[in-house]
Amino acid sequence: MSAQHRTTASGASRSLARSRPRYGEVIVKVVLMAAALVSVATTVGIVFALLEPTIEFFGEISLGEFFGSTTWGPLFKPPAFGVWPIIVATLEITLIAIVVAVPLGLATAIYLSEYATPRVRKIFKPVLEVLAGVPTVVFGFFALTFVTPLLRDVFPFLELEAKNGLSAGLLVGVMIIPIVASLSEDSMAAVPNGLREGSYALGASKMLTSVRVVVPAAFSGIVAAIILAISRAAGETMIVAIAGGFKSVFTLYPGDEMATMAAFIAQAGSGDAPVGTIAYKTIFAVGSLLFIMTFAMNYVSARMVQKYREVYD
Amino acid sequence: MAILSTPKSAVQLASRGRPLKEHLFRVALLASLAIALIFLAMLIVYVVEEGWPRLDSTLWENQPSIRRPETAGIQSGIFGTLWIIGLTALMALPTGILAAIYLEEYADKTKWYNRLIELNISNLAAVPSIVYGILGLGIIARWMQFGFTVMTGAMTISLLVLPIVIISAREAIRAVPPSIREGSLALGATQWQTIYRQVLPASIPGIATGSILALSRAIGEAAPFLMLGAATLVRFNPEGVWSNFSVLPLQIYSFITRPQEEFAVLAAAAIVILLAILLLMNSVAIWLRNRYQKRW
Amino acid sequence: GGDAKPGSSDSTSSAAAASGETQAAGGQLSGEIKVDGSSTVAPLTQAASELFGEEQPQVKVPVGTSGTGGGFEKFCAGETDISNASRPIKDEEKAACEAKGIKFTELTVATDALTVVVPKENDWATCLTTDQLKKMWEPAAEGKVKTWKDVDAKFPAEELKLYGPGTDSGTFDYFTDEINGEEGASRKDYSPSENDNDIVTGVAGAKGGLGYFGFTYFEENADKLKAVEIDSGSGCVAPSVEAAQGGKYTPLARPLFVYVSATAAKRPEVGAFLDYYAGNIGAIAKDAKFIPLNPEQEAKLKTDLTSLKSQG
Amino acid sequence: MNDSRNPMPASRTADPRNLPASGHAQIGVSVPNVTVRGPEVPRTIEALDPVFTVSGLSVFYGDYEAVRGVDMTIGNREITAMIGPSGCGKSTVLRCFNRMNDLIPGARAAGKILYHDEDLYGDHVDPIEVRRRIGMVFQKPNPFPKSIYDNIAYGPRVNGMKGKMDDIVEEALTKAALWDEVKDKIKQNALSLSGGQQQRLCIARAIAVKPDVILMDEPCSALDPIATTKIEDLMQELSRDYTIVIVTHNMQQAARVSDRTAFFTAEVDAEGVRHGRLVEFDETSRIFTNPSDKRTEDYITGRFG
Amino acid sequence: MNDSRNPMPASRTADPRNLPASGHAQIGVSVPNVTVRGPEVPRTIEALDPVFTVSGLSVFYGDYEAVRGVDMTIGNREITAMIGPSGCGKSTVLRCFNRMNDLIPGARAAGKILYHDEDLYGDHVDPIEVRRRIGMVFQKPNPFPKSIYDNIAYGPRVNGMKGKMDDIVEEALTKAALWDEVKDKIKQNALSLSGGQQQRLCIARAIAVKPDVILMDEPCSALDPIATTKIEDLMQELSRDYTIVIVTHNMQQAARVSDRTAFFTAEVDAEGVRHGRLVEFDETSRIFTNPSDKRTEDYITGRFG
Ligand SMILES: Nc1ncnc2c1ncn2[C@@H]1O[C@H](COP(=O)(O)OP(=O)(O)OP(=O)(O)O)[C@@H](O)[C@H]1O
Ligand SMILES: Nc1ncnc2c1ncn2[C@@H]1O[C@H](COP(=O)(O)OP(=O)(O)OP(=O)(O)O)[C@@H](O)[C@H]1O
Ligand SMILES: [Mg+2]
Ligand SMILES: [Mg+2]
Ligand SMILES: O=P([O-])([O-])[O-]
Repeated sequence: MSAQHRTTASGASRSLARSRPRYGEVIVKVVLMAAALVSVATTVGIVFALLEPTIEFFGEISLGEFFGSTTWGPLFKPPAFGVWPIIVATLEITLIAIVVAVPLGLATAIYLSEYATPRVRKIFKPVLEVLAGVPTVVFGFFALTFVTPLLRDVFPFLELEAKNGLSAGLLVGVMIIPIVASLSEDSMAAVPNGLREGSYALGASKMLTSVRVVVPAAFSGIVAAIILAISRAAGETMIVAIAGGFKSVFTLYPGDEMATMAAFIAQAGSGDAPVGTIAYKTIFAVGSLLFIMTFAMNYVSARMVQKYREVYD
Repeated sequence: MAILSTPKSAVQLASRGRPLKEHLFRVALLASLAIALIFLAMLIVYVVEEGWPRLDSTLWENQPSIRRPETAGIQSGIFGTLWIIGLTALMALPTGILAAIYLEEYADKTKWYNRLIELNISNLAAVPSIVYGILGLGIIARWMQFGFTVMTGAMTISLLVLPIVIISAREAIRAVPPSIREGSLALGATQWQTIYRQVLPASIPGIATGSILALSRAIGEAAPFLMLGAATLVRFNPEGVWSNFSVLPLQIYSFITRPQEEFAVLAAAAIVILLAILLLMNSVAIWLRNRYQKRW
Repeated sequence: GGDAKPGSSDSTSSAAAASGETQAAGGQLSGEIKVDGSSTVAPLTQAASELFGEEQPQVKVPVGTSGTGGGFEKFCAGETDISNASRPIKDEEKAACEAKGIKFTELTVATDALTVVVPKENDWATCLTTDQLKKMWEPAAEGKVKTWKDVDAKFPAEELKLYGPGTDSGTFDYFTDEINGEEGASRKDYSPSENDNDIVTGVAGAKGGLGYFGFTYFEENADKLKAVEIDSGSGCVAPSVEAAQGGKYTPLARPLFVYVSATAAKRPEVGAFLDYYAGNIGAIAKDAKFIPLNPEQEAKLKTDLTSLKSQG
Repeated sequence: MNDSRNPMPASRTADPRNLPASGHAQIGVSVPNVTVRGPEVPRTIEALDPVFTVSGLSVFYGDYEAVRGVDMTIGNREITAMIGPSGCGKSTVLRCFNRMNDLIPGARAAGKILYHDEDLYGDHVDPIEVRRRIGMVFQKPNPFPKSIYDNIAYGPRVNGMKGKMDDIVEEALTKAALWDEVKDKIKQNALSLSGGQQQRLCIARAIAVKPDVILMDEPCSALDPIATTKIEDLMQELSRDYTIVIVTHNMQQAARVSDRTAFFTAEVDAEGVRHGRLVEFDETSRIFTNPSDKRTEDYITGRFG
Repeated sequence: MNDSRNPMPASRTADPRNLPASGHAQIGVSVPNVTVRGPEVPRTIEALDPVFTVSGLSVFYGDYEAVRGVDMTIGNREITAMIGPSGCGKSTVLRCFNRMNDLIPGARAAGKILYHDEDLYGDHVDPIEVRRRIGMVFQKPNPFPKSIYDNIAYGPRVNGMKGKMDDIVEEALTKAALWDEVKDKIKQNALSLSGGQQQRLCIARAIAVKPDVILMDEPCSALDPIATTKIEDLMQELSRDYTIVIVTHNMQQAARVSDRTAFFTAEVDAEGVRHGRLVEFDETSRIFTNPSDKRTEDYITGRFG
C-alpha cells in the first residue's frame, strides 16, 4: 500500500484541482445565508408594517402637533395628538426601572464575577435566569395585587393611585436586573486576569480591584448591558398595562396613573380602532417612535462598545 | 506617604484595618443579589398562597368559564401554549441555528452585508415585543391573511425569539475551540463537513441550553397576542395550526381583568402552573449545561 | 363569512355544513363559531356558549373581547361570525361591512343599566343630575373641574377622582353620547380601564372617587360601592332591574346587542347556537347576572331571529 | 537591511553586556556538543527534488505585511526546520504551505509557492485538496472529542471513504508509534490520552489520509521531555516516507532533527512596522556551526529571543 | 530521585540520538561565551542576609501537589533566577512569595516561607500588605486601560495616598527607564504603548509603591530582543535597591542577569503524577559551568525542554 501511495504522492503529483464537484457546499452556504436573512426580513417586515400607516398619520397630523403639544388622547373626541404625556411616562418608568436595576444588577454582577466561588456562581446564575424568565404578566399581577397595596399601606403619604408609575417602574426594574447582571458579568469575566493580578500585586484589596480595575475595564460591556436594559424597560408592555394604567395625562409624579407608549399601543391595538381611521394610524405612529427609539439606543450602544472596548491582545 | 516608606527589614505584615470597609462592600454586594432573590421568593410564595385554593386537577382538566369562576380551568391555555411553543421550536430553532452557523462559520465580517445582519440581529433583540405584535397583526394576520390562528401566533413568536436563539447558538458555536476546526480542515475536510461532524456535535448541548431558555421566554409572552387580538374566552383546545386559540399568559391577563375575586385566585393558580413549566424548562437547561459542559 | 384566510374554512366546519342541515337538537354538530366584540356583552355570549356546549360539545365558540369597536372591525373584515356590541353599529362600520359584502342582523339580547358609582363613605352624592354628570365628564372639564365643589357648590371640596371604561369600549361610547352629547367626547384626565375591577378598586379607594360601568359589576361589588341615583329631569331613579326593564332609568339604560353575519347564520352550528341563545335568553341572562329582556323585547328577539334565518 | 534594525546586535558584539558598571565576570559556558542531523548525502539546493519552491512570498493580514519576501526550497523527504524569535512569521509561512491561512479573514499571500510544479495559489487549485495532500500538526494537540478510532478514521471518511477502516487505523497508529499504547482502548475518548499521546494521535490522524507532506507547528512545545523525545524520534522515522516541515522555538530541537534550517526574524521598517524576514536558509549543520549572518549567530547563541 | 524518572536522560547520554539508524553526524556546535553575572564578592548562602527563607515548601492546587519540598534562600539585593522546563512549578513558587496564589481557589501552600524573620503564611499576616511590600511583574505586560499617569498612581492611591503624585510618577518612570519616552504623553492610554514600553510601565508601577522585593515571571518572553535588552539592563540597575526574583525560560537570560539560579524540573512519582522539584540551587556561574546534577546539565545544554 505504501508503495502505491508513494508513487501518487511524490514526483509528478496529481493535480490539486478539485477531484469531485462540491455543489453541496454551495447549497449549504445559500441555505444558511437564507436563514440569516430571515432576521433582515423581520426588520423589513416591521418597517413595512409600520411605515405606511405612519406616513399616512403624518399626512394628517403634523409633526408640530405630534411633538409640540402635551395633550394626548387620539381616541377621544376631539382627538389630541400631543405625544409628550406617553413619552414622559415611558421615560419616568424607565428611569425608575434603571434606578432599581443598575445598582442591584451591577452589584450582583460584581459579586458573581469577583467574589463568588465557582460553586456559588453555579447556583446563583441559574436563579437569575429564572428571574429573567418570569413572564411579565406575572410581574404585572404581582405589582397590582401585592406591591401597590403594600406601598399604599406602608407609605400612605405617597398617595399612590390604584395603578401608578412607581409600582410599574419598580417591577420593570426587577425584570431587567437579570439583563444588567448577566451581561455585565459576562463582560467582567472577559476582563483579562492579568489586570486583576496587576492590581492585587500592587497591594490593592478585592474591593478596590473590582471597583477601580474590573468595572472600568468592563465599561463598554456594562454600558451595552444597561442600554439593552433601557430598551427593554422602555418597550415593556404587560407590567405597565396591568400596574401602570392607561391614563394619558401629562404627569411627572410617579405616584399617578400613567400610560407609556407600549401601554397605549396595547390598549388601542387590542380594542376598537377601525382600520384606516386616524386612531388606528396613531398606533403605528407610536409604534414607529418606539422602534426608532430602541433602534437609536442600540446604535448608540454599538458605537459605545466599539469606541470604548479595550483590546488587550 | 509615610506608609510607603517602611523600613525594609523588621517588617510587620499585619493588616491595617481595611477589613471593615471590605466587609461592608461584600455585604452590600451580597445584599443586592439577595434583594433580587428575595423578591423572586416573595413572588413565588405570594402566587402559590393566592392560588393555593385552586391548585387542584380541575385547574388543568376544566376549560375557562365566565359562569363558574370557582371551577374554571385553564386547559385551553395550557394546550394553546404548548402548540405555540411546539411550532415556535419547529420554526425558530432551525432558522436560528442555521443563521448562527452562517454568522459564526461562513460570514466574512469585513463584508458590509454581514455586519448589517449582525447589527440587525442585535437590534431586533432589543425591539419591544409589542412591536412584534404589530408585525404579526400587520404582516402575518392581515397581509398574509393567516388570520388569528395558532400559525399566526407561532410565526410572530418565532420571529420574536429568533434573535435570542441566534445569539445563544452563536455563543455555543464560538465555544468550540478553533483548534478543532483547524484539525478537521487540515485533514482535507470541507467546511460543511467540519461544521456538521465536529462543530455542531460539540456545540449541541450549548445550543440546546440556549434554545430552551429562548423558548421559555416565548412561553411568557402576552403582549404580541394582545395585539393579535387572540380570543381570551376559549373553551376548547387547538386542533391544528389554523385553529383559534388562547395562551396561558393571555388568559392570566384576562382573569386579572375580571371583577370576581375567584378570578384573581384563578389567575394566581394559573401563574403557578406557568411558573412551574418555566422552572421545569430552566432545570432541563441547567442540567444539560452542567452535564455536557465541555472543557477543552 | 367573507373568508379571507386559508384556515377559516377548516375541515371541521365544512364537514359539519355538509352533514348537519337543520337538526337543532338530537344530531351532534361541530364547528367553530368565532365571536368577538364588547367585553360587556361577552359574559352573556360566553354563558350562552357554555350552556350550549352542554348540548353540543363539539361546537367551539371562542369569545374575544376586543371591545365593541374592535369586534365590528373584525366582523366587517369577515373574521368573525358574531359580534357582541354594547351600542348600535355606527355608520362607518356599516359601510365597512357593506364594502366587504357582509350582511348582518342586529339582535337585542339584554338590557344594561349603566351605573354611576361612588364609594360608600361618600355621603353627599346620593342623586346626580345628568347636567352635573356632564359638568364632570365633558371635555371642557379637563384640568378645570378638580373637586366636587367645582361640580356643585353644595358639595365638599373633596378631590374628584374619575374612573371609567377605556375609549374602545361601547360603554364609553354610550355614556359619552348620552351625557356629553357626543360619542367619544370626554375629558381625558380620568383613569380609563377595560378592567371594571380597576374601576371598583379605584373608586372604593378614593373618597372623592366616581366611576361608571355596567349594572352587573355594581351588583357584584355592592358591598364596596354605592350606586348614584340619576335625575334626567323627571326625578331621581336608582338603577335596578325593574327600572331598566321598564324604561324608567333614563338615559343610562341601554340595550345590549349581538350582530350576526347572515352567511354564518346559515351554518347549522351557528343556527343552532342562535336558537339556543334566543330560546333560553332568560336563563342565560340570569346565569350571567344580566338584566333580562322584558317580554316584548324577548318576543322581538325571536322574530328577528326567525326572519334572519329565513333570509335568502 | 541592517540599517532598519536597532544597532543593538552590533553594539553587543563590541561590548557583550551593555550594562551599568558593576562587576560582571565573563565566564565561559561550555555547551556540550549537540547532535545535528545532516543529510545522508548532502545535497545542494538545486539537487533537492523540491516539493515546495517558494519565491518572493509575502503574507498580509489585512493591510499588515506580516512576512516579506521569502525565498526557500523544501526538499523531498527531508526535514526542514523553521526557527526564529516569537512573531517573526514562522507559523504564517508554514500555514501558507497548506493554505490554512485562507481561513483567516483578510489573510492574503503574494508571491509564488510551487508545490512540485503546480502553483499552490493557482486559480484551479482547490485548497481542500491541498490540505488532503499536505497534512498539519499543531502546537497544542487537538484531538477531536471522539474515540481514538474515530479520530483516525475521520480523515479518510471526510475524503469519501466508507465502512470499516480498522486497517487504516492500525497502520496509522503503528506508524505514529502509538499502537502499542492504545490498542486496547481504541474506542476510548481521545481526550483521555496524555498530552504526548494526543500529539502522536494527531500525527497518526495526519498520516491516515496518506499525505505527501506533514507540516508541524511547534509540535513539542506543550510536551514534556519524554514525550518530546518520542515525537522527535517519530519525525526521524517518518522522514523516510514524508517531507516534513517543522516550526520550533527550540534551537536544539532544530539542530537535532532537521536537515535544513530556515532562520527568520522580525525587522522593523522605516515606518516602525515589523515584518518577518527569512535571514538565512541553509543546511542545519552550517546554520549551527558557521552561520553566515550575525543575527543568526546571536539568536542561536541565546543573545536574544 | 532518579528512579522515578523515565530513564531517557541516561540512555541519551549513552547514545545521544536514540534513533533508527540513519546517518547523523555529531557536529560540535560552538556556543560563544555567555556573560554570567557573578556577585561582586561571592557570598555563601549563610552570609546572604536572606529576604526569603523557604523550607519544605509544597504547593497544592486542590488535591494536586504541583510543587514538592522546596528549600531555598533569596538574598537581599540579589537577582535570583528560577529556570526549568514548562510546568515544573516556577511560577507557582514565585507566586508564593507575595501570596498571589491565595487568589486561586483551591491553591494552598504547605511548609514555611520566612520573609525577613516573619512567617509569610502566619495567621496575623495580611496578604494585601504582603503584596504592597513585594511587587510583581508578569509575563504579559498588563497595564490597566487607563492613562500612563493613572497606571503609576494606582498603587499609591489604593494604598491610601490622596492628591497629586506627579513626583512619584516621574520618579518611578525614571527608575524604570521610561520617563524620556513617555514624558510628553503621560495622559495617554497605556495600551497605546509598545509591548516593551508596557512592560517597563508595569515595572514602574511596581516601583511606585516602594516595594522591598520585585518578583518577575518571564518578564521578557513576550518582548522582542531590543525590549528584552532594555528590561535586562533595567533589572541590573534595580538590583542596587531591590531584591529581585525572576522566572525565565531563557537560560541565557538567567546566565546574563542573575546572581543565583534555581533549577526546577518535574518529576513523575510512583503513581504517575508529576510534581515540580527544585533540583539545584547555586550561584549562577556554578550552575552554568559546573552543575552538580545531570538533569541541570541536560537542560542547560538543550537536551530537553
Ligand atoms: N490572524 C492574524 N491576524 C493578524 N495578524 C496576525 C495573525 N496571525 C499572526 N499575525 C501577526 O503576524 C506576525 C507573525 O505571526 P506568526 O504567528 O506567524 O509568528 P511566529 O513566528 O509563528 O511566532 P510564535 O513563535 O509566537 O508562534 C505577528 O506579528 C502576528 O502578530
Ligand atoms: N491554577 C492552577 N490550577 C491547577 N493547576 C495548576 C494551576 N496553575 C498551575 N497548575 C499546575 O501546576 C504545575 C506547575 O505550574 P506552573 O505554572 O507553576 O509551571 P511553570 O514552571 O511556571 O511553567 P511555565 O514555564 O509553562 O510557565 C503545572 O502542572 C500546572 O498545570
Ligand atoms: Mg507560531
Ligand atoms: Mg510559568
Ligand atoms: O366592551 P364594551 O362593551 O365596553 O365595548
